[in-house]
Amino acid sequence: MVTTTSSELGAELYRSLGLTDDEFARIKTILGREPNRAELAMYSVMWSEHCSYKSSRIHLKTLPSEGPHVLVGPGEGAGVIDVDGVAVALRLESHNHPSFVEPFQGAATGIGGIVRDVLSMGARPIALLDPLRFGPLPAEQIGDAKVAERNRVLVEGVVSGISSYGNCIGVPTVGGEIKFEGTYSGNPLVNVMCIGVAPKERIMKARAEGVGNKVLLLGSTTGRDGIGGVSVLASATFGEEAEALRPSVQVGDPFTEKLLIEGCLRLIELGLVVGIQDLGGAGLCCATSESAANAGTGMRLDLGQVALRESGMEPFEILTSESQERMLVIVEPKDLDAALAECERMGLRASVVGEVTDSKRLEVVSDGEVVADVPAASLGDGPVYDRPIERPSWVDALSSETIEPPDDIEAGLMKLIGSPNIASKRWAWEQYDHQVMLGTVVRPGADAAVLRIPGTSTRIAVTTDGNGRYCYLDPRGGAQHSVAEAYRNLSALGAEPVAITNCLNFGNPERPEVMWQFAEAVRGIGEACISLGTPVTGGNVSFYNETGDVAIYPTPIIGMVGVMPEDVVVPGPGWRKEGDVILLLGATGQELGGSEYARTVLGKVSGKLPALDLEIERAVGTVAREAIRAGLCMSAHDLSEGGLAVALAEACAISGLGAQIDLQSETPAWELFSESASRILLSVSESAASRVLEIASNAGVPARRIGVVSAGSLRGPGFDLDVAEISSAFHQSFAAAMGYPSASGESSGNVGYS
Amino acid sequence: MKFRFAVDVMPKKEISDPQGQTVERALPSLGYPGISQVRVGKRITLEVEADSEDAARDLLERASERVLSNPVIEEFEIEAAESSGAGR
Amino acid sequence: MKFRFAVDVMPKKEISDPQGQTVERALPSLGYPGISQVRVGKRITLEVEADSEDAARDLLERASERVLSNPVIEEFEIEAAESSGAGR
Amino acid sequence: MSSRVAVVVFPGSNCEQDAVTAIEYLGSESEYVWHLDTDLGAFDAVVLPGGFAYGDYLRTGAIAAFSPVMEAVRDFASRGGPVLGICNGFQILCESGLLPGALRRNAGLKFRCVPVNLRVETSDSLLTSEYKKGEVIEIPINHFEGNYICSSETLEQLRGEDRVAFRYCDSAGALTAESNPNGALDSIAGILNEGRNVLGMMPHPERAVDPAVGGTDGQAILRSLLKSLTSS
Ligand SMILES: Nc1ncnc2c1ncn2[C@@H]1O[C@H](COP(=O)(O)OP(=O)(O)O)[C@@H](O)[C@H]1O
Ligand SMILES: [Mg+2]
Repeated sequence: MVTTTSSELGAELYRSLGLTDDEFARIKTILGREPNRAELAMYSVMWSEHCSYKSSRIHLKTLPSEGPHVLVGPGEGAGVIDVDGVAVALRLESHNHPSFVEPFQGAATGIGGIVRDVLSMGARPIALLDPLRFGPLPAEQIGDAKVAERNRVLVEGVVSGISSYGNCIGVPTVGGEIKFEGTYSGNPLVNVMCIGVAPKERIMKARAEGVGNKVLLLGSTTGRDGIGGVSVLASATFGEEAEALRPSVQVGDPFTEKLLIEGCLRLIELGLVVGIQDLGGAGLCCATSESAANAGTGMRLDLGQVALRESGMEPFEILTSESQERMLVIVEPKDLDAALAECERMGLRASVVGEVTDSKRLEVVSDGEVVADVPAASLGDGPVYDRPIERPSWVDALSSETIEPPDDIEAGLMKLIGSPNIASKRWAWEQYDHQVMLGTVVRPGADAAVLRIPGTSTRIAVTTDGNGRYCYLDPRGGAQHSVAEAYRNLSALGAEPVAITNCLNFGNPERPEVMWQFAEAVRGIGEACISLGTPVTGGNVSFYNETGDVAIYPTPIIGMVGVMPEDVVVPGPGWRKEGDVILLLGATGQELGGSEYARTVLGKVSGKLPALDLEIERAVGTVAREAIRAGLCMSAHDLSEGGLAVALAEACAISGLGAQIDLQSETPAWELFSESASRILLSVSESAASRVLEIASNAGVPARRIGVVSAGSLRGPGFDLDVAEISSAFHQSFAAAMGYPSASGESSGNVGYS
Repeated sequence: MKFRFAVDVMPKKEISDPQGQTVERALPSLGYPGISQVRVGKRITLEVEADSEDAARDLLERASERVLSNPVIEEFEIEAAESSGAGR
Repeated sequence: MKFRFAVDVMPKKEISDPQGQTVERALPSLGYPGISQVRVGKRITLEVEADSEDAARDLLERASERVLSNPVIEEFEIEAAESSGAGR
Repeated sequence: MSSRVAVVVFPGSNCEQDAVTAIEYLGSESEYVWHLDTDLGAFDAVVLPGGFAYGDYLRTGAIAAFSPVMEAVRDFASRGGPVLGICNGFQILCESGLLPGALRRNAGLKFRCVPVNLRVETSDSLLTSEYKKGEVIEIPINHFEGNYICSSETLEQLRGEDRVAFRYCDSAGALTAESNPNGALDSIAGILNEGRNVLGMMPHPERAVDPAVGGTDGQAILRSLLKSLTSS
């Protein structure tokens, strides 16, 4: 029997744990008594925003999650889609705050977490992507030099952390983004995406089936990591000492992660696994209660069997510890010895920490005493809030501003192509092993990555996209644009987009303005996904991204997967041959609101977003796909930030070839810098041009010839730029802004932390 | 004047040290039993030009805090180098 | 009985140390002038279970020579831990 | 019976599957050997693949060098059997003393995953016989610790005995500072043992076998190895 003295659990205590009076009352109703310390800790972490999605749930429910490819939708460790008979798992998650506190370890452990999510589906992780957002670098000379230097150190640390962890576990990092805006100086975004594969019939779920089955804890020892939130519960005797022992930062152990990957997959392959669950937020408490609740069973957990890293840990600490590199596996008693022996052989720590019961309760014992006893499902069945929403008035003021294009096209173009936002991120992705597993057919640096799916003749294309600036000006429209851009990126490789996952980075949901941004963005994502035929397989919400009380730009990141037959030759973004004809699919309007040009050259974040017609987006993508798959395209590149000007310059910088452009327009500057949506740039051989134009016209998609590929320079109305100049700006600016003047990352190097 | 120092930078007590743990788990099978509490850090030896040892130490103290160590996860200690021979 | 030690592993004198050089080059611009001869090595702290300090040191000597350092590029030195506080 | 290649797997290896795939692409077979195994009797060649054995903790290759299997590899090599160490495998061979020298942190202090040009310095070995001396090939590197170093006597020996297998170079075959990706002594990318049957190299030939994912310039190394089996 659990005993509690109600006096020790005053209102002050539960409130300091983040529980409201109503929530506490609800806990008492569930238990029929007062919770004890350990139970209070369990509810407080499980009912936190991070674990319970209590503010976002009612909105997320509206997202379309069904489609012909979807095998497992939202709610599991990762979404799973069917790609040519093989299960492909995908998931995107944030690790923003830990990465701000300690960029290297924060980003590293972020990779560890997302990999275990995918592993928990029984899938082998095969690719990582890293959409990142930081404040401006010193080179941009926007804002405070000291802050800019700190931003640079953050980029350096995050990229090193991803490199260190991802490379060590042997999962290639094949894509991502790095973008800079002032809003992220005090709150960078470190989102990470993982893709995994498994035979369809081997997809696992977090279910603790089978009364009497054994519960195994695999991997690292359990320490006092990540229990800051409930540390007020430390009993007075341990209090001070424990405080000193509580790490503020978790250190990644990629070696143990690699052992976990191989160990778990091996146990699954041997048929020894009934259910499997990763330990993430809320640690053991979450993994045990969730897997029991999912199966309608209960679980008895003996804390004495948990391998601890430190002595004197209290039950609530063991239960809520977020120590990294741990997995929970359910095995039948008859398989226990085999499972333990296999772990031993592989050098993976494993201990039996509990047993599945029919009580539907999570019973926790320590030293033979029951220290917690709660209905398993109640922990995951937290409160749900419909938080107040209010459209802020500044939105209208901002969007009514107008933006004019530059008079000096050359200066505008050079400034954009050499800005850290646009310039090549080679300096970062060269630090990532993007080749291991021999599956990377299209490497970083293109519009998306293309990967083999072993055992099939199908390949997948993957990209991450998000435009916080657009979402700040118009969260619903901006979110639609983000989905559309991802769709366009995949189409530009000839892939058919089939599903998305997402990570929604927002401010404090208790503020009606932020909640409005959130609701609008979710609505926009849902609308776009329905129109584009890409259901939402899952996602992650990161609230409370604020500096002081200023929220970051609302930043939904979309991770999208597309498919294509293996015989499609991906043309790539760079020109191929002099004399090829340059075609532009899609129509261009005078639309510079929220544009890269407005931000980087004019220093403005304002205006009305470009119009977006999702049916047109789909049609443009379809035309590009058809032309690419028919082998008609020599190059293909989507238009997004910086419009046609940047797309042309990139095609030159990547290939070393030039272009002779004739826009047949009175207003070439508008044509070049406008960020009108739904456009793709193609180059085709002279003989193929008419066929591509015909495909477009049959589909009702505007398409026109805008020039030819040439040598040496990028030339057109009002501009004549040396390709070498464009190329060095594009290839070297980011490395230079990071303090590595030669592109190779070979130079002096930087050190220092603060 | 030049003063020689060594700066020892170790992971903080409360921070886990996977490297040390892995070495510790491996050592017995390599034939070295009975070794525990392994922690792996950095040792940096250097010379400081200053008017006095105190001034040198003072500068180094600041450099250690800001550059040579990462105060979020590491702690450091400065030794006058005479007490150590390695790497001189 | 348990004995505490620290093993300092430094790059050999005659071998260049790119990491040390990079730190050295960076320090002046970060506001720490006058620091030279920077060399970056490892410090490993640990406990050895043995009957006597001599036996412990002996075991550690062998482990350091074969495992904790690479004699091609590094040299090591063993200190009884009382002379150091970091990382305990 | 077709000859067999052992691909040794240490805890934390991560390129073992790639080695198997590449060998298979060239029409041969290979088999994993776990680091605790001590018998290589059934094999005709041994590959130590790339990756991060023991996470590269302490020093790259340091802990793996003491794995039980390494005694068997030593025996196998001393009997003249072909042994190829790729990247982490090269580091392990150096740490275990099967090859001289050591691999330190890249001079630029960054991990690098890039294609590099290599000049083939000798075709006189079981593992480079399919190349022409002086040929320039392109193979990716993928490492943080590839900066080769050894004593001046060792260097003399390596040069004098024609034991440098590959050097980093530019596309024309010239040894320049810019084309040395990690600061390696004398631009050394790969070396042979005295018996010329053990090759350690930092670049990843298995990543340059299938044209769909990285070219074909690495094929000849694996083909040399496979040929040495059928001819012996
Ligand atoms: N952090 C990163 N990690 C890996 N690859 C990256 C990263 N940032 C950029 N890339 C690569 O550069 C490509 C171009 O980036 P970007 O211009 O942001 O893409 P988009 O085409 O979506 O505008 C990406 O598709 C990716 O391959
Ligand atoms: Mg693109």
